[in-house]
Amino acid sequence: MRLQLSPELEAFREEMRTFFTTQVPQHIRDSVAARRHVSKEHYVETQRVLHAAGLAVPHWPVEWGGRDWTPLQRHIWREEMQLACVPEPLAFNASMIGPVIAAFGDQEQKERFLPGTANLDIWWCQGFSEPDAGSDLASLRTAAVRDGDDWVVNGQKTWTTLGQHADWIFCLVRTDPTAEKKQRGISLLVFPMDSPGVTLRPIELIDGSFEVNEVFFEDVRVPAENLIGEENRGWDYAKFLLGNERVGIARVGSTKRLLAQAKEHAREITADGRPLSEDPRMAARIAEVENELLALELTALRVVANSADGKPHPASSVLKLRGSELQQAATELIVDIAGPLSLASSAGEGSDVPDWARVATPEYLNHRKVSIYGGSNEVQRTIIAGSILGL
Amino acid sequence: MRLQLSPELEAFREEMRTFFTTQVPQHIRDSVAARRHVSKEHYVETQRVLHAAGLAVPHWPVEWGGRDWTPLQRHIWREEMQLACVPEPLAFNASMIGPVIAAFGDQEQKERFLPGTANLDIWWCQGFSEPDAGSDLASLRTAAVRDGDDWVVNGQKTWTTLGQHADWIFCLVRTDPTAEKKQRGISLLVFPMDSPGVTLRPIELIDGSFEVNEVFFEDVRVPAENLIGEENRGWDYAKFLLGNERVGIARVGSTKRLLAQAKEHAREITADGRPLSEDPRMAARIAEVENELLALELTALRVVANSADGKPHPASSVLKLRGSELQQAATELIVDIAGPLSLASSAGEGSDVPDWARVATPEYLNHRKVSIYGGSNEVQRTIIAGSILGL
Amino acid sequence: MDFDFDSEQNDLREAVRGLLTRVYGDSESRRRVTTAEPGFDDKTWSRLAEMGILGLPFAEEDGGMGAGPVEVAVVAEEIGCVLAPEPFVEAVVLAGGLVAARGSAAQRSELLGALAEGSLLPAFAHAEPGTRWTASAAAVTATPDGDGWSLTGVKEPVPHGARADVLLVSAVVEGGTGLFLVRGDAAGLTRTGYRTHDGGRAASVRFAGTPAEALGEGGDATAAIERALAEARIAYGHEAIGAMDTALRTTAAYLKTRKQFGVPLSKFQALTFRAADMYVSLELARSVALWASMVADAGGDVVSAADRSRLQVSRASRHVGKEAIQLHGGIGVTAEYSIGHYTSRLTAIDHVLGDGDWALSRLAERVSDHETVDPLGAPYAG
Amino acid sequence: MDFDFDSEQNDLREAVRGLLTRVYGDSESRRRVTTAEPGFDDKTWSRLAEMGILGLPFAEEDGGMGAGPVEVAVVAEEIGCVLAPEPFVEAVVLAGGLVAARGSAAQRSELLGALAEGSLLPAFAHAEPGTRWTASAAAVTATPDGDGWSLTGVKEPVPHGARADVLLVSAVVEGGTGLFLVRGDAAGLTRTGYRTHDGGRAASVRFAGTPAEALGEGGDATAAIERALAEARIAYGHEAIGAMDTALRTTAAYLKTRKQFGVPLSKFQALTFRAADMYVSLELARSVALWASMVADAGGDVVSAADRSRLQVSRASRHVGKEAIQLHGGIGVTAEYSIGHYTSRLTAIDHVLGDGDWALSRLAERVSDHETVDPLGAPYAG
Repeated sequence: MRLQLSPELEAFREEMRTFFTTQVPQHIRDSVAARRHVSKEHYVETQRVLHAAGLAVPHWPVEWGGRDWTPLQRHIWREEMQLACVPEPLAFNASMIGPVIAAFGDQEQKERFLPGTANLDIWWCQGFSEPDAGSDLASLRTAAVRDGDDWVVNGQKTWTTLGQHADWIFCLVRTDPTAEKKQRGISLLVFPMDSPGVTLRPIELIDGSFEVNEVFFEDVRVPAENLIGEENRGWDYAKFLLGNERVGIARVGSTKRLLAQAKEHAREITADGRPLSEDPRMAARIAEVENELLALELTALRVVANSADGKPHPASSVLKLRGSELQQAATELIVDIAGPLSLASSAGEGSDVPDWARVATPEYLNHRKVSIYGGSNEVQRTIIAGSILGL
Repeated sequence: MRLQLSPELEAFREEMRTFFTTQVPQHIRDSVAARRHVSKEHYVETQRVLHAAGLAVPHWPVEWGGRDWTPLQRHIWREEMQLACVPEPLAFNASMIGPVIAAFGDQEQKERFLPGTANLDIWWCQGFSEPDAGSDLASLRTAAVRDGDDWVVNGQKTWTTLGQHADWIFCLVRTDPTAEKKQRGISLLVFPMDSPGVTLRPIELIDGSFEVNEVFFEDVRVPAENLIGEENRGWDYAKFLLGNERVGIARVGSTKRLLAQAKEHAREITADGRPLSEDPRMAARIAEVENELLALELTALRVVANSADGKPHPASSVLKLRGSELQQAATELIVDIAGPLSLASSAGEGSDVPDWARVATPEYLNHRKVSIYGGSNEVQRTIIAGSILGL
Repeated sequence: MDFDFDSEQNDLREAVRGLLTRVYGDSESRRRVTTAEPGFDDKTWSRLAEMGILGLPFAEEDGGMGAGPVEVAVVAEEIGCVLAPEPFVEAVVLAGGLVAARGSAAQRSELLGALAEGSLLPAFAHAEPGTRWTASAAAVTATPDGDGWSLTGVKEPVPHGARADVLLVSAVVEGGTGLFLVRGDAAGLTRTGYRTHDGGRAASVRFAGTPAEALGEGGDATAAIERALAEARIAYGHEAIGAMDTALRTTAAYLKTRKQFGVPLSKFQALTFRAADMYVSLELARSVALWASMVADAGGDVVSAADRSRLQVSRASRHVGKEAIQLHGGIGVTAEYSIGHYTSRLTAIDHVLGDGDWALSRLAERVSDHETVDPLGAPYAG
Repeated sequence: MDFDFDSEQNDLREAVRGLLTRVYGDSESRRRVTTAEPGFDDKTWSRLAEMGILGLPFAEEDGGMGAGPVEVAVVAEEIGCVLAPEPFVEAVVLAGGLVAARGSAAQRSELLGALAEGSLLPAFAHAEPGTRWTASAAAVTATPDGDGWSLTGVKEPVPHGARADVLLVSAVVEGGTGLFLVRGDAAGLTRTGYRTHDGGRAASVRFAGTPAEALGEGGDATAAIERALAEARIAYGHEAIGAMDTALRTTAAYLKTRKQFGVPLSKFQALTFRAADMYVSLELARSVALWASMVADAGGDVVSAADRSRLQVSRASRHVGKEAIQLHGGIGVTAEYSIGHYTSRLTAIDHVLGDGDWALSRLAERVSDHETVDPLGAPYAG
């Protein structure tokens, strides 16, 4: 038991902090700080800056750009990135398909895809969810049938995040409909989004944003060499991929930043003739979320400090569940601080409502998704009850 | 829609209030106000005072002491009784077996039991729950086998509240073990607690009190005339009995009294040099429970105002659920107001800790039962989801 | 004491429901209407006028129907059930209510008559950037100017402030907060309208020496504003109840039809119990909302009753709004499906005139003034 | 940064667990011990002394083991796991901690040596009826009397105050709050002991011109009391974590074995999800409790860390304590079954030195002093 970071890790933290706050363009970080939607160009520019410094894919194998860091170093890297308002390397590339190809792809696939994936020359999107599947991912129905040297793909995916920017998709498809268990008979295919037969329909979210899409496949021909790993073992790769970097999903750094903003905004609003920040009940509400967030951060630290041996720490299941709740609590807090100003969500020129108050409710509404996507909180409770408590 | 009570009902309310606060002995009401356990003698004395004035069993048929009141009158009667710290007529008599005998008993049974039941000359207890049944009441196993003119009862009941004071027990017993559905083949028998073969074991609760008991039956012989209603229809009577007076279970008047006490106590405690009642967060907590209680009271009023046609109002399911939660919230509030003084639960002579602070935690712990007994809150949610939402 | 609607009130409900369901029964049509300007349907507004809804609470001599708070509650709830974007509470209850309370006979007759006919839309310009919910003005000031007044400052956000034909403006005067009328075509008036997240409309309204007319006899109107805000809070409570009712029914229906892991979601007890808790929140809030309207009807302490309604409805709105989305899963956060719009509207109602924590603070300040709350007695029974 | 216990700490845990499980592994034996006087087991107390536990945090020259806050945490958690009634936190961490911090060399040597040997039980007499959790005294006053002092006033409730061989008493002195030693046989000392709801013991302690000896050099000890209370709050946090851990495991086991409607309760998703939420509360609280001990070990701001631990542990204790009973059903409220005793003890810990809302108020007062909390940086890393 020791609280302090070692001098080496202190130096590492300082190095990360300095890099993120000086080398990533200020206008991009300002945009994140203002909670505006991050553009494709900003994502690409940032990831290239990071990759050039070896900071885009540190968890990959060293030969493909990885850094052989400890889990704690990766944690510090991610926290500092979030605190500095740096858009994180695109998860579909850095945390999902990249590690899968590095682990299960053949040499040719690695050489073909990994450099561009790390540098965001290829923008990947994820083709996992389907309209009738939801949390029951394994019941997917998109089918790939072998025809000569090609797979022919038919079906539909949904909730494909940022698919509108994507060059390629990695896609779970059913290749053996006769398999006994629905988890078997699934394979992982990759193909360009401009392949004939692929169409994409953006879905508007309740905050008016476009983040997710439906993707339709009609007789899409995919060359056999685009199968990643072994045929019918796609479910294993999906599990590998979804289990990757569970710690990052707590989003502590990002929520910390929100909370710091909430404090600042509470000082700007006047209630009953004094700053709202001085209202004892508002102060207590902020302090309570802050303490919950401390508890989450410490739990994340426990998990990373103890996961060097490769086994997931049981408390890691807590991270997504409480992490999403606290993101939601922080966005709700900001709406409440904005109060009546939170109505002015689409105000433009000529409005006296500050930007932060304009984005408050759209962000709050948008964040309802974080307890649904990426393994809903109900799925997390099922895991805790089942795997940890044995119920 | 009209807020005000009619002049007649205003007068009725005043009449009840005057009666309860002047005719029920002050020492008994003081004892309830101080949240001490009510003794058998106090129960009996109070119920006889009430019954002499026609106020013990107003919901019974008029010929047996009932008053033919509207549901709203009964509601006012009960609320005023609780607000005045009057121990309510014993539920096992007044709300349970009395109405069942009045509805389903034969004339001889009515004459034999009802007068003494109303006047608490007979103290009844309830033999429903069994160790292996819990919320699944219908899976009871206590058996009665016909032998000549008698039923011979064997088995065990539990959670028999105040059974230690009881003269008679009304008991669900399995009389037809071959019935297709477990709800069938159950009958309702009544017999004296001093029948040979009946033994009672008090169960200590976490607050050190003795309220509930296990009751064991070993070859208890019960004359056939002690069967209430028809053989094998006991389940119907149990449902009738448990559905009786659902409004009273909200216990609004009683929780109101607790909350008024909480306010008073908060004025007596000094925190940071001023009365705790002036702490904005404590005041807000009290105000929030008070508003929740108002919502519950109004919901109870909606139910009684609309239940004149005999159909239960859907919102009535809310009453037990939220009523128990608010009783618990109020007892917790008082513990928190007592703060460090709440440790002094068994203080006696020579202690400077006020009585209310001494009983605070035992009452809080004891009240954990109210969301379990009498149809647990999980059962209530099942009813709401199933019967009201159709899920 | 009686919690039943009478037959006229039930008829009113059926009539309003009939109209609104025809127009907004399909959530796509609401989306279409709220996307185009002015954010609501002029034809439906006219139909509401024809039915007498836009003059519902006003005196007959002012061109109204002479109905009471319970009738207003019935209409507001039906508005909420389908999220009808027509500004009933904003124009009729709040802006109209202020005119009715403080206007001269001539002003009442002109403005309320035209409002009731559907030919004039008033809006209350009261909120100011940087402050919270209060009954007084601070940033907009009024100075005498000849026979009339001149206003300077900014009001924002003003619901339907860009479209409004006439603005009721609160402004600092000597001795308190006065109320003024500003015509939409007044000089020195700059209005910048925008969409609100719930599909409504609001505006930044700038006064630069803008000519204005005092409402009624002038003087401090703080108490009248407090009362009008209270009546609007109560009406919004019913709009929220209607929205929650639909949100819960939609969610229950979804649980019954949506399958996961081979069975309907309604087989998952953890989900059905949460739906049951939503029902509990809704019914408790409904009780307080109804009661608050009865208090208004009885002439009781409407400000306190409105705070109580606001607190209970706010808590329920957040609970029901969040859970309705969560129990739907991904589809719940899309604009193409109805449920997210309900949460958005509930969030807007929660913040426009004071949220639950704000109401609780006010109640907490007075919690020691009484031993217990008697909903049928003083100060509520009038 | 390292969240792992080292092998010596693990050995310590095993040793303490071994002893306490032998004595209290069966919850009936705890009930027997807590029913009789003095409310704990003298033999177990002696065994703890033999193992060095009663001198654990004290300097070796004072007869202690020179161990740190993490070792204290390990012992406290094991105490909590079986609800061992021995007053480790009360006597060693709190009363002993004050002697270690403020006592003269002679006092330290005498009192801590005897405490470590198990031959002397000290208690901290600090709470006063009618006030809440504070670091200062108000109702008991100290006046100089010859070479020593004389105390007057009432302390209550004083945990283990009747059985204690020596009392550490906080009292008003000029310039603040002083600390004094009062022997159990002092004149003018009246002690009335009683049982507390969790099976512990407390007392009313009356001083009527009772002779007392200043602890150490005298003077204002408010800061030292604040610090000792903080260390005790942190240790109680671990005791609560141990209790919650057992309560959750007991509940999960019950859900697996208890059948209702023909199936184990673990088939009811609404129940298993609630057990999962208990786990979440527990693990988050455990993280903060561990961190607070590490802050103490690092010489950081122990008062603030204790408040943070107190808040998180209090919230978790209430959640876990209530749900553990509810998920058990009727058996949960009986004294014959273990779970209710866990809830009772958690409730006692929650109220003895400051509850969650109290800690939150303190944190809220300082929430604007920092932009973010860095658990590994200032002011916590020392």
